[in-house]
Amino acid sequence: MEYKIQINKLKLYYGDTLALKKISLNVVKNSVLALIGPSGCGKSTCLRTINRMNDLIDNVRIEGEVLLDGMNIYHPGTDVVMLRKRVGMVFQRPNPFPMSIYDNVAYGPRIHGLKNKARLDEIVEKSLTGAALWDEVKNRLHSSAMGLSGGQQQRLCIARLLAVEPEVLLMDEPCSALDPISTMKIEELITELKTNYTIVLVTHNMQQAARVSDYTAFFLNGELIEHDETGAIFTRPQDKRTEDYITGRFG
Amino acid sequence: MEYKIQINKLKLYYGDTLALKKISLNVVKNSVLALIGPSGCGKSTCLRTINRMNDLIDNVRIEGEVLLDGMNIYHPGTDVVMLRKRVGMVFQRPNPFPMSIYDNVAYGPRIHGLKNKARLDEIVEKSLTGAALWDEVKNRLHSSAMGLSGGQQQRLCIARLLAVEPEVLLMDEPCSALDPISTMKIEELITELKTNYTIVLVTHNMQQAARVSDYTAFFLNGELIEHDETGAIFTRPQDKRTEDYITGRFG
Amino acid sequence: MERSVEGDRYCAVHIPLKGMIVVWQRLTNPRAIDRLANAIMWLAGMVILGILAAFLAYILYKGVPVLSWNFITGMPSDIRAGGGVGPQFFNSFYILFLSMLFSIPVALGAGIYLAEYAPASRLTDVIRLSTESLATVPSIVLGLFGMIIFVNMLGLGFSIIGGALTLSLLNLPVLVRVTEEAIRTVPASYREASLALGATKWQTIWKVVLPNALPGIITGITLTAGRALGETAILIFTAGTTVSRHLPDFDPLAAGETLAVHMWYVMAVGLVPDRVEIANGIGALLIIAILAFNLMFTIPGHLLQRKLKGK
Amino acid sequence: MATLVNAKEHSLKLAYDRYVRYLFIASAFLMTVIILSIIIFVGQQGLLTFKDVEPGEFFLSTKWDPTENHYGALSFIAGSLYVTLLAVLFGAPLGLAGAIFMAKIAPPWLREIMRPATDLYVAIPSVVYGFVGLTVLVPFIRVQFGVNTGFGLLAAAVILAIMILPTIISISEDAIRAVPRALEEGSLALGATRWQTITGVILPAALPGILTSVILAMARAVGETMAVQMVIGNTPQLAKSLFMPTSTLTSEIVVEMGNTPFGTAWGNSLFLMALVLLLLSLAMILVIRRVAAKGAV
Amino acid sequence: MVTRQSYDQELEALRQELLRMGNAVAMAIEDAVQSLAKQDVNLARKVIEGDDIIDKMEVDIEDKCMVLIARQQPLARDLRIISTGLKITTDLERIGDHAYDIANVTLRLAHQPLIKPLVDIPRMAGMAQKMLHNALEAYFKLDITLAEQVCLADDEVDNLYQQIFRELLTYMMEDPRTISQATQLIFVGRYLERIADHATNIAEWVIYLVTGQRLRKK
Amino acid sequence: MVTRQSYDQELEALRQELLRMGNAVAMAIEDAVQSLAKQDVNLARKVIEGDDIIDKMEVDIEDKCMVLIARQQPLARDLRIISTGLKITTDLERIGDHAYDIANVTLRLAHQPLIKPLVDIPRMAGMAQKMLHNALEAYFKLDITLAEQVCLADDEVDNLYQQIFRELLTYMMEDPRTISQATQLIFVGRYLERIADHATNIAEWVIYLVTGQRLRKK
Amino acid sequence: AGCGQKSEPKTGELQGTVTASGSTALLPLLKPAQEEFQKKHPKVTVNIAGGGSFTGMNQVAAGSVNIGNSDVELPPELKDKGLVDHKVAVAPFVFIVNPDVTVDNLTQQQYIDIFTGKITNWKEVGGKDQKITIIHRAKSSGSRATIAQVVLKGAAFTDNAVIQDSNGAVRAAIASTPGAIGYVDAPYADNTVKVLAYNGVKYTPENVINGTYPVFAYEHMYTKGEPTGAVKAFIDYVMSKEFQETYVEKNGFLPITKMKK
Ligand SMILES: Nc1ncnc2c1ncn2[C@@H]1O[C@H](COP(=O)(O)OP(=O)(O)OP(=O)(O)O)[C@@H](O)[C@H]1O
Ligand SMILES: Nc1ncnc2c1ncn2[C@@H]1O[C@H](COP(=O)(O)OP(=O)(O)OP(=O)(O)O)[C@@H](O)[C@H]1O
Ligand SMILES: [Mg+2]
Ligand SMILES: [Mg+2]
Ligand SMILES: O=P([O-])([O-])[O-]
Repeated sequence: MEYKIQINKLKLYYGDTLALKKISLNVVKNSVLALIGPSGCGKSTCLRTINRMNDLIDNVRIEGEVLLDGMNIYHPGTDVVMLRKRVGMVFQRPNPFPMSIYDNVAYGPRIHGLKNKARLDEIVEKSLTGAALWDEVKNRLHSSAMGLSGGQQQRLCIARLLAVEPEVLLMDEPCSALDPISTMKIEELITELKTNYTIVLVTHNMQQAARVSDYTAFFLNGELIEHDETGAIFTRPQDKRTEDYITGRFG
Repeated sequence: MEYKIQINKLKLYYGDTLALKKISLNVVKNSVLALIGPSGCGKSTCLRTINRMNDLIDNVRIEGEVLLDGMNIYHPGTDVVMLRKRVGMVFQRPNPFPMSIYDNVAYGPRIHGLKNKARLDEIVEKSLTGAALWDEVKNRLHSSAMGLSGGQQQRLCIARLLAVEPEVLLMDEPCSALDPISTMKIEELITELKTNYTIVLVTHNMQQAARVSDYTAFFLNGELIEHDETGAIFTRPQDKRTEDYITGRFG
Repeated sequence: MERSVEGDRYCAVHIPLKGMIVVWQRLTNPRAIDRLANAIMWLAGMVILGILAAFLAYILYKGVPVLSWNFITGMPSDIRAGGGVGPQFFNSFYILFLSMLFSIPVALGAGIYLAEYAPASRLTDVIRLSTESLATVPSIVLGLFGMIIFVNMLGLGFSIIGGALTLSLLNLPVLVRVTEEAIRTVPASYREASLALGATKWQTIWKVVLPNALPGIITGITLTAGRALGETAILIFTAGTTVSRHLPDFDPLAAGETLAVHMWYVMAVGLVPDRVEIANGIGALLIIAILAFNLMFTIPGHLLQRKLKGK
Repeated sequence: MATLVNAKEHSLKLAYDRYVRYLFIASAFLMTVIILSIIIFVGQQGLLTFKDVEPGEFFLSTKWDPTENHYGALSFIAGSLYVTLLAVLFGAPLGLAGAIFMAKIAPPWLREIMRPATDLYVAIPSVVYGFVGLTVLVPFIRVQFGVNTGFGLLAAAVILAIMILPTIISISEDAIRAVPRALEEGSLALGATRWQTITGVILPAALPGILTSVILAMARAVGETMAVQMVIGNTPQLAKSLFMPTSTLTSEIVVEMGNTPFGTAWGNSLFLMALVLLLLSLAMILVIRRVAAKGAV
Repeated sequence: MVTRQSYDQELEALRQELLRMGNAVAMAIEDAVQSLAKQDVNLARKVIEGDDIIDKMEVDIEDKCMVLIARQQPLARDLRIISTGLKITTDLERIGDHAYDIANVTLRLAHQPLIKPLVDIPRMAGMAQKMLHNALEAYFKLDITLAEQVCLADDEVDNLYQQIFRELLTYMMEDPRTISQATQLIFVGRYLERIADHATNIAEWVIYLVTGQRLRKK
Repeated sequence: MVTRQSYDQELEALRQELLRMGNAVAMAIEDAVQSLAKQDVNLARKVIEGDDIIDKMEVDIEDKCMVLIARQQPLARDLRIISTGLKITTDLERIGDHAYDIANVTLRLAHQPLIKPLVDIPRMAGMAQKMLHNALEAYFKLDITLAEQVCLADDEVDNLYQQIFRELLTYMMEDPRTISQATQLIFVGRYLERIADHATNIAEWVIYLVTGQRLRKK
Repeated sequence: AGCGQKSEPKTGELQGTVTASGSTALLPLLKPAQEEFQKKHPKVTVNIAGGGSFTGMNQVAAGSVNIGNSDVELPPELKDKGLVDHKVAVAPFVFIVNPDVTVDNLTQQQYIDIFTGKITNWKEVGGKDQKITIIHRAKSSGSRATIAQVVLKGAAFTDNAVIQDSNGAVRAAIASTPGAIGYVDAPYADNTVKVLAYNGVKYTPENVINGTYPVFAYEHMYTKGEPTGAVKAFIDYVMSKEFQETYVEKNGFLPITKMKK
């Protein structure tokens, strides 16, 4: 089993408060890892350490290391912009840019310097297809992305990500703002994407974690309590706290 | 079986579009009725006809009748303010007023003219107890309600409602903004409340409907497709569309 | 007998009392209060519209008859009646344009800094406090400052440029605030999305944040411009009360009397026989110009917004 | 991995990103430079007054007679304060009512009219306000209240009240609108009337914004020059009634500045008044920050 | 501590109902074996009639499990409680059936003297009953040790069954008149052996319920 | 049309696995009865060894059901697919056990001549197999009519069993040497009768699966 | 100015820029002068700004303008800055009242009593029973200084008066306020107000020149050192007979040329 991401003894402080307490966690290449845990346990924080989105917040201090393909992304010389290109992120609420569908998807390639129209067209089609959206939007590529439904918007955001050819997809509760039908579509999509990408998924929805992930990690108060194959976690968790959490009882 | 609410051949137009298509639906006294259906099917609209919250929207036109204890609430002489006192409403996001916990609960009795401090104290305690919140807040009744957690805020909103002694509680996705733990508490609360109140609950969460309701009504495109006991709806729905919806397949 | 006196007294006291109670009950009945308050709010709304309408009607009624092509484009005369306000009209917009030219880039820069970069530090606090303070500096104080610095010390004299620079001081804080607010209303999610795609911060600002903030910024600029167009106190001390002999004169060192200043001038100092008409005409001209200005900028702003947000 | 990315372009991009930020910092810092130079400049000139004038006299005496070396500015300071407070007293209720009306009561089409209308208020030049005040309001007051001149506090306050309306209306309206609709529905759903909802829930929730609008309006009022100058009478005396002509800091400065020798005690005292004005405004800023900070909690 | 009060209550109710069914079944065995030993036709009839109740209990429990799954999205132990509920109820129902079968044997042998006083069969019955009882107690107390004991006890029962079988075969060969009766008694042995098997199944389910681990069968 | 593609695939996979198990079990019966009729020890051994595979299949299916419940929050028909899966697998496993038992009888009778050529037992086996086959087909095609036929066929098998039982009893009484063998054959009959019962159970579950209605037992 | 500078200057043709600032009282005089002067000299640009007498004097002393206009004499602080005084016109002042005032003439003493606040009702000076409202200029005003000097003889104005910042405003305020009295530069007295006689002498230019009407002041233009070039030409033009006798007089000021020293 090849690890795409290795988190080693990661500590993260917001100011003086320790939000991640010596987390060690590996993510197998081309698998889906779900992070679950109660609100405020550090799931999003942990996720955002992987593409250094935490850099945007003042007062964050990090100890330990996060390896991407064996290289520590917190090494001082790391090119964060390049890192973020490799490790893409999907957010809780769909956040397409208020431009056309096409421009949304072309945004990434363009900022990375691609100007060739034909290449762009190709990438846009490929990415939209990869995000299972092409058929729905191919006839209105140049109308505004804001006119799409929530679920379509979220898939557009995924397409936008695919367009920059990332290796890892981080998803922070990508379905929490969506209706059940759209949620299902995104879940299906995640299942398909994992053949080519390594995916880390934060979710509040236990069944979602159960449905789409290969591995599940349970966080509590900034600690990693349990990390195992998903089937095992959900039918026979080892830790009482995991059991209590996933069965909705809470100590 | 006594019906608290009877909706007869209700049609509701937003401008020219028909949002509720001849709905007929009865709500048994002291039971929980769940309204389920895909986004935009008219659940909220239907719910809001019961306390005439739709009055706030321009351009709404209504045909048919809604009977509360046998009296048509759309009769021209209806006292809407009094109706809303009898038919309380809990919203999707907790919306406590930005005042102290005490004042939140006392707000209703006060606007209805109660000034006696002792009586108010009593009502506040009773309502908070009824909303399963008393123990958590009794020592900080006079601190701001905004300092409570989401789940506590939602229970506060329920307490605020109980303080005006309604007969019917309308709840529009009361847990959709809450984490699973808080959701569970609210669900428990609903189960307790139904001994004294008639509850109509809109939810996107099939399992929630399954868990807390006695009856379930499935809406689709403004139509009432199926209405039955909850157990029956979720294990053996009669209509293909209901089955497709609750099993997450959708035509 | 006694009883009837008592009765009278009873009536005398209690009937009005009863009436008062009824009135009081009416007044304490929430629904009655609701209706009453509703009426009062309507009244307030109408009063507000009424005052504005009165002002506009007054100004336009008096001023519009004065307006003519000749008035709007003609050279002013201090001697004979029938002079125009052409140079003043030109100066008004030229000064406005220059002041915007100076203040908008700085305001954008500062606004972007405050909204996008500003770390939670002392320095940021100081800058923000400075901006807010600058916004409340009375214009007369700015006028004094501008006169001493630009007119005297920099030796620009009473000139278009002196006026424009001083006016910039007036506009700057407002524009900074407007820009910052407009930028802040751009959802953080857009920024995160862009950064997460590997865009640099500047790319994010330039490609995503600014285009989205643009309608807000344009609205803010329009409002600021409207206010600047009517500004008097500052310009009397900095742009002077005469105009260039040429029309249009783009020399920034030319004398820069504006419409508003000219209005003040003819009312307070001028001896020209048709001074009242000129003042009235200027009033109307200013109002019409500002209205046109608003239309010119808000409509494209709306269109832009619609284009961004999708139909 | 780097099929999309050209290394040279990429590093250029990163450099660009770094340098453009200094430009922004410089712009932002310019604000501080400007306000500091204004304060230093006005302050330095103003404080020179105390070479010739006792601070006590300047702040506590109402005798303003520079030719006789009396530099009591109390009546101007008081005038500024009176006028401002009165303007708020008149303008705030009306503006607030207007804001409530616009935000919660007016039908949509009327709201669409009222928004640009309030913006137009700002666009009317203050000379025009003064002019209308002079030709309409002053005679009106004189006739209606049977007073001598009609110039004075009341006239100035009324004109200012009108001038601050847009500030109060637009900011209060924003604040009221910003109150989540959910709160309103929450109240209505308890059986409250609309008015009970407005007073019981919406206004308290919007209070920080409303206070901010009032204070901003005060800042605008205290700094307003031309319009006030035209109707207040500019008499250096402490107003004892609404109808007494009096003087404010701004009107005194604008009336006297041009004809006053720069660098003399007289000239300096005008700068000192400007400084006082500046400090008053700054004080209001600090108050607004307080209010806003409270609202944020 | 958050509790999912009503959910917990329902789960507990499910367990209780299962235990009630277990008790009913245990009682049925007891009665069936008693009726056989004492040739008590009435008791046998009671067992036969009681079987309907047990069958109904099974259906009810299954329904309850289905509704619980539909309503509560059970996971981990909750899920195991419900799924073992579904499984154990099958075993109990089968045990009930065997009691019914034994009671039928009683009826068939009602009017003939027993070829010999029943000794081993009641002993075997006692063992099977004990196993069932222990399995139910293990279920009640979630006691794995007890459950493991049940699994071990199964071998003893099997041995006893072999012994009984051989003995009865001997009887038959010695005296063909006993064939009919002995065949019935062999069946009874066989039923008891099956009962013990089912008790073992239940015990295995208890182990799964507690540990999440399935025992390899056999 | 939204599909829950992977979910549907998993459900289908579950059904397929169940059918595979069903086929394995049917094959086991076939082989067991064949081995008995032909006294084919090797075939019997194959059946006995095969039982482990069937048992493992049961565990796998049960696990799969558990994981499906945990992952997919099944409702309505999906839920019924999974829960009937859990139930049917038990029945299949029991049928497999009975095939195993029959194969054991083959081994026991391997070295003695049969008291008579087996006729009724293969016939009964054929009927039971047919029932199982039909039940599985009903499950595959969700065909209630077929399932109902299965339920009706059970009585025939019961009658045949009674007949075989009486016949063998007669043999035994006539010739005590046959006792040992006849007893074994009676057991085989009994096993086949149970197999038919289980097939009936499966058919009942199919009806439940399709209609959501439980048939009253017996 | 732009185009003027570009064209090749003809020899001898005057060119350059003249800037002047200061007294607003001089504006109505100098703006016509600018208008006419620029017509004569197409290459000269004249900028004239108000700002007040002291603004003008300060600025000319500092060198930021060529000419400082003032209606008062140099203050002591500026005496040693080398400023050259050009008296360019005589500004007569008139007392004006609201047209409803029935009085036509007041004596100097009556003016003194009114403006120092001793007399507060028109009936005390023969008018109807009506309160007197004083509307005049600010303390720094040159006009006010002139009145204080010429009429009040050093007595202090009462503070109980309405102050306006310009002649036009004073006139407008008096015109609309019953019982109001004040003073303005003579040119501002139009038919919206009534002009009072001074000690029985009506204001006419002749009465000023012949010395019977003493309420007047000189208007000054200061230059830093002797003026040269365009500045000199402009001042010369203002002082010229042509300008003085047409525009100065027409505008209601008195030509400096007519005054006897
Ligand atoms: N910017 C921040 N500054 C300070 N503390 C923070 C910040 N962001 C998060 N935290 C704290 O760190 C902890 C972990 O937060 P995080 O957002 O990672 O939780 P989470 O598990 O994603 O919760 P949720 O499910 O609500 O999204 C929380 O206690 C939170 O309050
Ligand atoms: N104020 C309104 N004006 C016009 N149409 C409206 C309005 N509110 C709702 N609708 C329309 O009426 C239909 C029903 O809306 P409703 O809000 O009742 O749906 P819902 O079932 O509650 O959906 P959701 O689950 O998203 O809350 C939708 O098509 C919606 O677009
Ligand atoms: Mg999070
Ligand atoms: Mg809704
Ligand atoms: O959207 P959920 O309520 O299922 O988390």
